Amino acid sequence: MAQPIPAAAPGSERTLTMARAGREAVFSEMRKNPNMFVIGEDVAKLGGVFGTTVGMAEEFGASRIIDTPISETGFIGIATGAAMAGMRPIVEIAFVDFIGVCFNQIYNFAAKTHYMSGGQFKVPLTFMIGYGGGYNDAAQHSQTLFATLGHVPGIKIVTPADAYDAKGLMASCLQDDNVTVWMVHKRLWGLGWLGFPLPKALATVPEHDYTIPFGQSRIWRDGGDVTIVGLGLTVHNALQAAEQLASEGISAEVLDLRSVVPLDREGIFKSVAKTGRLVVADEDYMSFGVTSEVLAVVAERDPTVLKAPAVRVAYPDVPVPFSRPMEDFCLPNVERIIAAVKSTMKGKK
Amino acid sequence: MAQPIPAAAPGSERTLTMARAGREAVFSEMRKNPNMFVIGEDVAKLGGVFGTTVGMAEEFGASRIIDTPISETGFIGIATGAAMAGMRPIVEIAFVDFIGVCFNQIYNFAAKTHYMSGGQFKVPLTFMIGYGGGYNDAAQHSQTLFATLGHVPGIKIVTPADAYDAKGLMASCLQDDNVTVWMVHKRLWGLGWLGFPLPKALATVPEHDYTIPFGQSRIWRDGGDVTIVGLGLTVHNALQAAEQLASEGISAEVLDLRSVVPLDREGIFKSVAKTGRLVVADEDYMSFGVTSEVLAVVAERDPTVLKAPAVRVAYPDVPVPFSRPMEDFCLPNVERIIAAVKSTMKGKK
Amino acid sequence: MYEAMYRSRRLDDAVLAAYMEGKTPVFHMGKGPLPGEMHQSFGQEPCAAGVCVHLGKEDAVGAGHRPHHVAVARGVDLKKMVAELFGKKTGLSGGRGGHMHLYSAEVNFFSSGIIAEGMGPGAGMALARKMQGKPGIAVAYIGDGAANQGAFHEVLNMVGLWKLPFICVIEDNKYGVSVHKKDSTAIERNSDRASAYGIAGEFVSGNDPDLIFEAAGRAVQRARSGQGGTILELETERLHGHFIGDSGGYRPDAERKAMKDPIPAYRERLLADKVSSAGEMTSLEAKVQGEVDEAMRFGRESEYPDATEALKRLYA
Amino acid sequence: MYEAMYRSRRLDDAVLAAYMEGKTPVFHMGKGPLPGEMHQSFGQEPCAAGVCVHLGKEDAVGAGHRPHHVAVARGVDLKKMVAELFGKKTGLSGGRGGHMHLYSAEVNFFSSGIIAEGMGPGAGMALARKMQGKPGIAVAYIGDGAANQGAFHEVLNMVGLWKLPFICVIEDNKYGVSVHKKDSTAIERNSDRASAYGIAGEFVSGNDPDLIFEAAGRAVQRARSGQGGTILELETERLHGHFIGDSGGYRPDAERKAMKDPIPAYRERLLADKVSSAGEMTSLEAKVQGEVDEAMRFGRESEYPDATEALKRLYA
Ligand SMILES: Cc1ncc(C[n+]2csc(CCOP(=O)(O)OP(=O)(O)O)c2C)c(N)n1
Ligand SMILES: Cc1ncc(C[n+]2csc(CCOP(=O)(O)OP(=O)(O)O)c2C)c(N)n1
Ligand SMILES: [Mg+2]
Ligand SMILES: [Mg+2]
Repeated sequence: MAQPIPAAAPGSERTLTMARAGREAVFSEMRKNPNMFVIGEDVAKLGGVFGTTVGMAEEFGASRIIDTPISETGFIGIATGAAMAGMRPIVEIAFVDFIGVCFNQIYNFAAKTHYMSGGQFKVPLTFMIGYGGGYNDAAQHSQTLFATLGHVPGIKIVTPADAYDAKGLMASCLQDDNVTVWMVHKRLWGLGWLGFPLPKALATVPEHDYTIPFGQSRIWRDGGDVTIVGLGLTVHNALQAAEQLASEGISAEVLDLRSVVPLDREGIFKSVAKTGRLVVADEDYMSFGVTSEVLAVVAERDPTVLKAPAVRVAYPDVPVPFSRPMEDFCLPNVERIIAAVKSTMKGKK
Repeated sequence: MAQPIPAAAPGSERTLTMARAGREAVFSEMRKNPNMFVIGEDVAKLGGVFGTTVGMAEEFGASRIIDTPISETGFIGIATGAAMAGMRPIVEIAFVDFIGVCFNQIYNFAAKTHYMSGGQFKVPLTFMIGYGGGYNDAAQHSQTLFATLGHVPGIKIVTPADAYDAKGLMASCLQDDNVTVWMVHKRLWGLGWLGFPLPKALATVPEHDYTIPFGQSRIWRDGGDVTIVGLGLTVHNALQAAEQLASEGISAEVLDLRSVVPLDREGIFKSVAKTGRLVVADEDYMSFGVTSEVLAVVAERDPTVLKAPAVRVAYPDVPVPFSRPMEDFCLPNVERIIAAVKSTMKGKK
Repeated sequence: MYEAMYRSRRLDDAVLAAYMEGKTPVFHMGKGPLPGEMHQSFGQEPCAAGVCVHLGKEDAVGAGHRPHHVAVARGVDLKKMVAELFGKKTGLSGGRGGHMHLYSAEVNFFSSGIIAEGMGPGAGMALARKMQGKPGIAVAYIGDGAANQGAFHEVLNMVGLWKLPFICVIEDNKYGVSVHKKDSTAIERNSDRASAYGIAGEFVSGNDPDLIFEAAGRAVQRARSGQGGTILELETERLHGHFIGDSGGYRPDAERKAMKDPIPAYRERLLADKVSSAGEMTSLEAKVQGEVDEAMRFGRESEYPDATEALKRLYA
Repeated sequence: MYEAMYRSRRLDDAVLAAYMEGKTPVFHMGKGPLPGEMHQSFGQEPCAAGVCVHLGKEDAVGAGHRPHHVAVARGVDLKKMVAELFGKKTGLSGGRGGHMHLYSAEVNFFSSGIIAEGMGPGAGMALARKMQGKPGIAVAYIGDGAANQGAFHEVLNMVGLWKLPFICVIEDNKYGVSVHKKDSTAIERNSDRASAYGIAGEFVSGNDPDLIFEAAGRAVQRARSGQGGTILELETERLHGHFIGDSGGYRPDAERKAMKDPIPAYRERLLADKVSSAGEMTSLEAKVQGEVDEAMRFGRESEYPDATEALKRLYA
């Protein structure tokens, strides 16, 4: 169920980027757990292509922050075996686009080993993965692929929309005894090379450790006319859309899934049952995607709660074009969300 | 739109298994097109683990029926390059479960090259892939993964439910200038090692060549109370269920998707708009799957056509267990479909 | 070693018989008490026995789609293993795994059905021991066909780079299903590929348990003493088809006729060399046969799991 | 060769300048007229020029994520290429591809951004020529880091097995982003890995255009004469960061100071050896500079594609 965020102890907060907040959780868990280590390309000397591991090699040494060859199948397999033998690997795959070279090792072995072994072996392994476009990185470095990972069983997948969730969800992943995937949109992260992050992605983050339960969506904004479901960057698109819609007298509720797997089906349905209208915004491809599943949840629980057809604002089923006008046309932006909401309001008033 | 099957010229028909019918299309296209060749594991000397290429090495020789090392990424990449250079490769991957070792070469390169090159390069490449469980082959040899392939853009995917469609859809794939995937359920195929195929999977098949358009569903049975959507083996489960339901006075329409991509959205909606009830049976995992997309189609077009919540009879989101009682429990069988239909009929009578 | 070889063989004999039950007249892999694909180890027993005899409790072993002989030589509980083949609740994984997915945490053993997929996890278990400062090495079994899969290359490069205590055993039975090694592999000896990874490579011809034992001893010694990894390529023989149901019709008759069964040959040698007497041998064999019979009975008679168990144990 | 090297260099200079427009004060890869990741070829020009000069129209070339020097040496239309970098409708792919995905069917050229992903397609183009009985060979460019990706192993085994007319050029600039080759690769020379595939392996040190030209000539000759494939490993230098924005702070100062720019050096040699006069040289450079300026202007001034074009050309 969707829950408000608990307030942090006064005085123990700072405003952080998602990158720093997520890193803070990794530092904290690494300090607590000597069996935890980071493995991936460019994580040691460079500190991660996205800065996820800056400062870690210095503190934890090359034995726990391991630069690898460009051999994803190999080092994911190695990380999985290490996890089966008592370690707690954190595997960085900079771009989700790359999972195609190592997908077997993820879904056929790592994700299934606990089940196939009847619980004899645990695989406490966390992936840190970046995704998303909107900065002209073209067809092989801009994908989202939530559903590609979410469709195969045995993996828990989260994606934070702000720094508070970045830290809490990272801690939840690192403390979990299963294969978990912490995915973050490159444009939210606060990378050195994508300008300033969205202001709303920054958040006041408590210094103390805390976790956020899997499968618990977050209501960023209450509303009565329509539910806009988003995750990651689309939460911020939805919030902007909601503000503009408010000025036109339309009250939109913004629900952030936070977890792709497990999915907060109750939370989605409860909100839609309340508002009677549904728009889902997602940067992943449309078909067989996150938007499909969210609509299906309503259709199989009670389609009569819908006062109007639900609308999907997803990435169309085409590769990501390089050229700016073409990519901008495909992205699930504020304008498309507003238009979608208005289409659900037709007839009303 | 869903269409009835055109009758074949009288006298030109035989009753064939899907294996023989599909093979017949391959032979015919191979004879017409010297640039067409088959590449994969065990396709030459063995004639395919599933007998897909029996007799071809003898007729076309080792230069056009090529046994490969167990190097899927390698030979799919090679087939793709050959296609870009004017050849028309047919690539066999016996079990869809294996795509994890070569998925990048499929979705990041083969499927996107026509688009990324602005149409300069064509990739006329057809995959022949087997899928499905129900014979205790466990977690790594029983998957269906329609949605894994269907979620990424640039690939057309079909799956026949009988011998007539097996030949026609194979011909359509082989004549298409894009990456196409011909997927067949192992238990329908008529393999040497899975007993007799279902009688309904056999069909009278014309000797002459014919194609079946992509994205055109097939109505196997007309009905007025409920639409049961299936594909591949679940079409036959649905037909059995429909018969039993008929004896109880429930009239079920059975719609065979035939294409996963492109999906016959009009056909699905038209049938559901007529019957007012929807059950979707699919052996692929439930979440972010085929059942999700089919329900979404109705929810986004007009949820008010649904007189009852739609029901998904999918494979649950767990790996395929080896043990028979456990696997049988998970499969989308006749009993589950009947129960699902009845739940949609509640209240009515 | 003979005991492990003999145990595996008698197990495969018993499994073959049980497998055929209910699958005739029309062969249907999904029927009978032992359904599913079944890749047996007839002829490859020396590769398992000669290597695993060097291993201790702290070591780890990964096998592939043809795991029986390796599991037996590793000392996986025979009753639980057979129960798993039958899909029973008393099986290693309570019936969730099956023949290609045998896991035994007790003895750090696993197997998996995707080609070369066990290479990384095996090497990862070796890395874990290194990181934890614990003794122990890891061995991963693959076939000659698997040596052309990308995972082989990626993992062995890291084994060489990080000097992992890891042995890649390649069981060279000359075939990957129907494809002969000369039609799949550009060079004669996969052990020569070791030079691409800065690790040791050894080839043992003849499917000879004693020669395998010696070469494996050297490889294990290298791993334990920090000298790093080895590709241990073992010439062996697949006496049956790829799986039960494959007649192997693609193999030349001459080649088939020339196939030698390593077990009777080794038995004779042990007798000839007076390593053990005919009496000892027969009683050993009787004991092993008894264990196998007992395991088969246990597997058969155990209960099936509750169907709803299918939905449990997805997550820890 | 000098012309191709110089053209690539002046192109990269112009692209670098245009790339920085609109990206300051806070660097944002997505801003400015030339957005996206930008991997340039400063220092690696000899690897492209020395090889491609041997190729004819019937041959095929595949490059990776760092494709500019290869595309230029291969003779990809400069105006269309620059227009593609700007994402314009006059670009090679009408703006759909971008810097990492340069395709030119005219000259059988492609590039792609996933490591080692071009190996198979390159070898496949070689196979197609063989099957069609047409002349022509294929060359695929990868980096030193890419040689540890599984595709490298799988493809080269088939190149050896099927004797494909294929050359794998490895540009050894010693780094994969921030990871030095000694931290990624178990052995010193990737060309030595050729022995694992039964193909030829040659290493050329010094980033010297003339030595590269000679070695490439031998490799091309082997491919054309049916002797099969070659791993051609070329020592080279990445004079800038991995992509624009990477300061390369992970590289030791000494190493950076020792970096030599191959272009001025080669220019001097040509003058010293009287291959061409200072006059010829300057007019050649002026001509090339003119072409580059013209191409940049063309790219800049061309129109953007209609946004709705994004939904077209998914299928043929
Ligand atoms: C990635 C992948 N591709 C194909 C298969 C199908 N397959 C199972 S066993 C096998 C042959 C393996 O040959 P080899 O490695 O020599 O082992 P052997 O069967 O001879 O013991 C193949 C192709 C698979 N399981 N995984
Ligand atoms: C499969 C895959 N993994 C990781 C990356 C990210 N990546 C892009 S370039 C690069 C380094 C490549 O190094 P090298 O092959 O030596 O080429 P260089 O950049 O030195 O020219 C990496 C890791 C990728 N594109 N694809
Ligand atoms: Mg073999
Ligand atoms: Mg490099």
